[in-house]
Amino acid sequence: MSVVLRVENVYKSFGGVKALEGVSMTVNEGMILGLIGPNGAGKTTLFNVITGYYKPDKGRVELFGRDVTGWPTHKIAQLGVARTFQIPKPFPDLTVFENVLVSIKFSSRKLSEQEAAEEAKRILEFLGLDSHAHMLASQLNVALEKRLELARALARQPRLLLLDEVLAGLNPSEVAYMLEKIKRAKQEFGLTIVMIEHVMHAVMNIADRIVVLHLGKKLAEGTPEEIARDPRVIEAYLGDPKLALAFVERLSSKKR
Amino acid sequence: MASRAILWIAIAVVVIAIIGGLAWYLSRETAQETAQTPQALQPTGEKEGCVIKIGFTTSLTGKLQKESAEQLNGIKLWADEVNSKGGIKLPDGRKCTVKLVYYDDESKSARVQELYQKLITDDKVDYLISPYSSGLTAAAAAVTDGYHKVMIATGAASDSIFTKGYQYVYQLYTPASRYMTSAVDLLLELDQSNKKVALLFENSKFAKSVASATKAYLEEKGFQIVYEDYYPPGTTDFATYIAKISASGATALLGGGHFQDGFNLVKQLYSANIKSIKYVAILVAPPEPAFAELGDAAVGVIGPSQWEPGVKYSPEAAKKLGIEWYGPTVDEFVKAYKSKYGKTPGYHAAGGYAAGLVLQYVIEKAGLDTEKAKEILDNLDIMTFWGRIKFYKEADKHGLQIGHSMVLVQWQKTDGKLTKVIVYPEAAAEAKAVYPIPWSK
Amino acid sequence: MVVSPELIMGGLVSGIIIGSLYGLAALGLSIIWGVLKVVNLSHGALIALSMYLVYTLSVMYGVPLPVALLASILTGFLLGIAAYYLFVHRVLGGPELASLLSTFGFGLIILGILELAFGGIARTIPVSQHVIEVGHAPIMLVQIIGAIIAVAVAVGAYLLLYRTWFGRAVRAVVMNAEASALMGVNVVRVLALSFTLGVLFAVTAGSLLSLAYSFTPETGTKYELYSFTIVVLGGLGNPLGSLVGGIILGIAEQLTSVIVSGSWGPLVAFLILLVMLIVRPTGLFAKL
Amino acid sequence: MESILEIDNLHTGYGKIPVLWGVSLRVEKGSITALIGSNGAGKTTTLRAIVGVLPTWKGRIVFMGEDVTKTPSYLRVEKGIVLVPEGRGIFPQMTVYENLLMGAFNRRARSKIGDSLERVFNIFPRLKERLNQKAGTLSGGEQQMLAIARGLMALPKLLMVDEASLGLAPKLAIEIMELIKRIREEEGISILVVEQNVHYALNIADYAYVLETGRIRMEGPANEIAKNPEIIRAYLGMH
Amino acid sequence: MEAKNILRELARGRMITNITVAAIILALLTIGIGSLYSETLSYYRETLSTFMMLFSVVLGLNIILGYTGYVSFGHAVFFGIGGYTAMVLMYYYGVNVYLAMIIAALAAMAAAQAIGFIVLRLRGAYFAIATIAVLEAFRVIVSNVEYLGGSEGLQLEASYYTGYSIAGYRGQMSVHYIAYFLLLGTVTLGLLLNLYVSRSQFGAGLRAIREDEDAAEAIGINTWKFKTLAYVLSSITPALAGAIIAWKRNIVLPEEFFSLTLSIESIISVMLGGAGTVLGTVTGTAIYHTVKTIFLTSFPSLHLIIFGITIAFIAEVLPMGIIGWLRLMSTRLRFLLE
Repeated sequence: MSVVLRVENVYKSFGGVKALEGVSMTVNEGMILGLIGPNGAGKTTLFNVITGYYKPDKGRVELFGRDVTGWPTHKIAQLGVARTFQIPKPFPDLTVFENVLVSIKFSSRKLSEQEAAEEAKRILEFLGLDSHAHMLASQLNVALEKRLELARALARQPRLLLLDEVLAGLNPSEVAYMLEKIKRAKQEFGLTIVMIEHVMHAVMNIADRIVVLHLGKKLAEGTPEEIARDPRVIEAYLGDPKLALAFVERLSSKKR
Repeated sequence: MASRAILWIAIAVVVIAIIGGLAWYLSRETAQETAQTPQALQPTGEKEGCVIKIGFTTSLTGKLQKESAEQLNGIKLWADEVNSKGGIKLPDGRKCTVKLVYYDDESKSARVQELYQKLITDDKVDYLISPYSSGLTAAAAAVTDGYHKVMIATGAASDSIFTKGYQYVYQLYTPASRYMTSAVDLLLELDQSNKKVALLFENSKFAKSVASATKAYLEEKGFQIVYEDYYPPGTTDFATYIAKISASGATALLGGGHFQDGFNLVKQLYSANIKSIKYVAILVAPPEPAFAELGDAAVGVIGPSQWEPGVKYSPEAAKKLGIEWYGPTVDEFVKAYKSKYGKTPGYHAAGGYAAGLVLQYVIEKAGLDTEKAKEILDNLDIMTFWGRIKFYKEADKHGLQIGHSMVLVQWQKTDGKLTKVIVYPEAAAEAKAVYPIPWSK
Repeated sequence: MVVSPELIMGGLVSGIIIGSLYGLAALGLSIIWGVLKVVNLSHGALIALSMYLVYTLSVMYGVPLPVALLASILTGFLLGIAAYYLFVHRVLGGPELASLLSTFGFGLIILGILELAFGGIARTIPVSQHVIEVGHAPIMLVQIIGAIIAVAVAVGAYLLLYRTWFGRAVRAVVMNAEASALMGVNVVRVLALSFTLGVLFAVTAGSLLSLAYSFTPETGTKYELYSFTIVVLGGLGNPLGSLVGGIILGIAEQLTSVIVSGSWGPLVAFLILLVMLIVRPTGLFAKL
Repeated sequence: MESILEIDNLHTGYGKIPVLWGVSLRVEKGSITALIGSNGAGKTTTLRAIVGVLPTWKGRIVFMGEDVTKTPSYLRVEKGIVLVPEGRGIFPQMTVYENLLMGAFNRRARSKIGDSLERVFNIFPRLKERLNQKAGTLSGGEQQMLAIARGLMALPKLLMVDEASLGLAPKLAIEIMELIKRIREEEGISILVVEQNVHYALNIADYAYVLETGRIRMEGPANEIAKNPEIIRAYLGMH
Repeated sequence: MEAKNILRELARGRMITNITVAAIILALLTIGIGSLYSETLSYYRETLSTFMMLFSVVLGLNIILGYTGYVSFGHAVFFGIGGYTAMVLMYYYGVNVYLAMIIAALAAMAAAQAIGFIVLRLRGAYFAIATIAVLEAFRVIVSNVEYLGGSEGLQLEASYYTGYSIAGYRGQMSVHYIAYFLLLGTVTLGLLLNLYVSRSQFGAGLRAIREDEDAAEAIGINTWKFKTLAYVLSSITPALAGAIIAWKRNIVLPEEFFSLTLSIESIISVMLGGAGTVLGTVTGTAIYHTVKTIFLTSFPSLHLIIFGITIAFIAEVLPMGIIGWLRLMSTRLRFLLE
């Protein structure tokens, strides 16, 4: 299995506030990596370092075996990396259809106008957005906005997909819908996914491996089971080990 | 949201309606005025009634609005006088009234070209008068000359318009190259030893061209230019310029550009009280009556003027020169202007009237035949209330004014009252020039 | 011509005096830009308007000058409140273009009224022409008084912003409008008053400048363009920054005039602006 | 027991998108009430509606027996509803002292600044040492303390604290929680806390509401809620 | 909606735009040719020349302001650069106007590249102010450099025009006709450029930048390259118009060629119709030019006030412009009104 993403000993601070302090991790092809941690742990900062919005103060980022540290964002994107934003950033004055179409046009594929439109339609259908194709992106509600965010990322046919809290603010049925789509997308598009997520059961369910960040440092890494039982994680993340263990029990029993 | 938008639309409609109404109310006056012209056009001639159309643009808006308005007053006065006498008698015996066709050019050359085109091809005017200012006249000439339409340029002092090879454009104003030369001549007359001159002109088209001509003339006359600078248009503070003039040891200052900067320059110069400077001549500002607001600071300041109500041009003077006198005397013109507009005419107004007068002369001799008119203008040498009028006829500077000359005015205090008097040339002078300027004593 | 140290001295001093007035003119733009994030393109027109207010009252109606000045400033205050609700409130938080255009429209209305009422001829207010000479440069007494008032107003504005409840509320709104609302600040009122304050500074500057120089309706344009530079130089919303920025610009302009030629003066201003925008768009001094 | 705040069937949201679908809750006088729930459940929205920076679409907010549904937010603050916002919302370029003064912006609090400062320094002695420091240069924990202290300066009758433990190391978070508890004990102020960390919240609260997708799912005494396995469902959105 | 339907709608919208654009160009061409033979059309020829001068600047501005979202407040700088470059070539080297135009456009593009390098790193109001500063700086420089005529400007001799002729008109007389057709050519080029930008992948990238520069980077758009290219493209038609006008008017003056008024007029035109649409630029400029002419002639002394109210009104009530507003009203219109 080849390594898609390797982050080595990355440091990043903003005016004295240390957002990342020596974070390292490796993502293999075809896996879903969950990135969890309390708010302000540095998860989104890590995404921004990987995608080139921030240059790390120290350390390196490797994508598909190439050192991309300090590359501009668009070049990293062109390597086959797509991301969603925690606060969705659709192109508000473009329609849903146009949003996806723009993304297709700037993927590495060379498609004719007709093919691009067909492809856009396919992706909108895949995410159940076809009935909203002509709405302006600014008119969407949160749930649809998140789907559009995902649609635009998928439209790039990426090899690595970075999802930043795509489930936040969704109700349980919407969460279930999104999870389903993410799983199917992974299969259909042959994706490798890194996802930042707060909705614990989701990430526990879907991720192959989990990395826990806390105050800019990597606190733990392992399978969901391992993470759920790690007392440091429980302490940092949920507060009460007993309470956490109780739900881990439930979780395990439900899985079985 | 929508209801708010409707509210806004409603407010806007009301506001626009109010302003529209106001505009209509205010414009009524001018509308009536123009409405009078057709009445005056009633055929009074022997044979059949005819109308001669005189076209021009004027800057009702924009930066040239004020000067342009006076020029328009002058033209209107001329047209009214002509029409009240039943019109102009053509060589073929017809008597034709005059109709003024004019539009607002916003002080912009793009509009000028558009509108002169309209005047020629749409309104089919017979003769043209220029807009106010050299820049606009240059733009207009580029259109009119191609159509072989005679245009009398008034309010345009630039020399360069007349070096472009135009054949049908004639200048009434003394050109910029001679604008300040008489101020130099006067200085020579007053004090042979005053040779250190400072030049401080505005960095604008007109002032710059006056400056370069003046500079050449000064050098020719053996003056020493100890300081030379150009200030950006809109300058209000002259402290550092004055400091440098003071340090340069200049004994005379020539400069200026527009009213506002000339006004501020003199105001600050007076306050600075530079004893070494004995002679100050400023462009444009001094002939304006508003210059008197400077009070004591204005005393002794000299300025070139195209024309003043006090000029002494007369039929006798014409006779002395052996040329024809044409049109009203200076006093007649001033009186007529005063009775119509309630104020003394300045040179912009006089220039407007004179443009009409020249056209009247031409029409009387040549009727509506442009080529004949051109011939008459090329050989014209007359004197009017405006002064002598004679155009350069060779192709290299065709149409340039060579007969008319500037007068110099100086603000003087007589019996504690500030008055503007003509001090040069001697023939036209009302009083002797005060020298040196009072503050240097 | 030799540029003597004496002339340089004169340039420096007049630069400081004129610069203080530039700074005062910029202060209004700075406050509005800093607090409301609106570049007030009616700034120059407001400056011109106040000049004509002083003129109308003192010259046309013979009101004593100090009263005319105060009345002009008071009118500015009322106008500021009205202008906020008519031209600014609706475009706050929208695209820049909307606020640029609506304030520009407001400026045009003022200019139109001034053109209509007074025409293009320059007006002047007769005051004492007394000057003090520094390095040959004649510096008018009214300019010096103006500069002193400018410094006083800038310091006053500083104290207002840093030492009063209102000022703290303004700064709080700039830093975090929602948190300020949570402290019990009426945010809309603060915005409206800040705009009014900006207008107030503009008319104060205009009223003072009207005493030193003659003016036309277009006089404000130059101050507006210079104010952009000064605000970028001094930091948005920082009164002392505006003052210092104005003085820097004044000195640069006057020294250019002394050493090279006055006609290059404006270029220096725009080059300073461009360099600042690229090198340090936050200004030399901390913003509000 | 007397209630200081009563919310009845509150609906609100952002733009046209509803977030709360009829939330009703009560805060007893002198109690600590906790509002917990998963991310995006509408906890912060509820607090913002109570303090009035978000308009109420439907429903009623009664504070100390007075209907404040239509009262503008700055007047609600004056009546004593004070929110310590999520992310602290301190004024970074102001000094600690100025931040505290801003806390006492409302007219009722202004006259008692001297007393208030003394009380606040008593609870947060660390702030007194940093009085003239720019608030933006404080550490995360200190900023959170400052935010709460600033809230106290407003002389709240109801203090609402949104996500006080956010981004703090556990030790610090616990310290903050203890301070909140102490404020209730020493000042007798009614408190409504919103917490992502169930443990912290339930530990200090008397009574708790569990919010899920804009509706109250569950309520009860904090210790009972803590034991209820259903909370996991609500909090973690499990089915 | 089916993808096919979408494509059909798009195609229909493009056809409408194509037909409108073609009709406008044809109408202008007809009037131009007509004016060669009918004197009564001459006035319209001149009015339309003024209109096309503004329209050329608007078409350039729309690329950077409409599609890319950068409020260039001093766009007339390219009009000035074009005019002055052409004039220097004609005045000093006797270059004919056609070659001068091309060189002027190239010079403006080079200047745009250089200016863009400085100003395009700024956003929002800072960008707007910086572009004003650039414009003013150019004006000051030009009015102080003797080679460029300083404040007196440069003026061509009448003899310069002797070589030009069209349909029997020669020299000075031919200028206004030839200039009309040159302006028409510039406008056509501008419309084609705008159509290209609105339909190409490049234009899609610009729109993405306008909407959200970060998200645009994330989908692989080299935003710096794109916006620089947009700025360079936006300088072409203003520069060509500047060159033609310099030749037509035979004189260049600093304040007329580096004019803040022209910049602002073009912004208002773009805003009025709706930024970022081809039809919007046409509508906006046409309405602006007509309304202004009416205001000027009917309310000469009040036109500034009425204008101010109109501008503020647009900014507050119709910030998307007329076409933009129609597009917002329904998605169908969105495709039809490109």
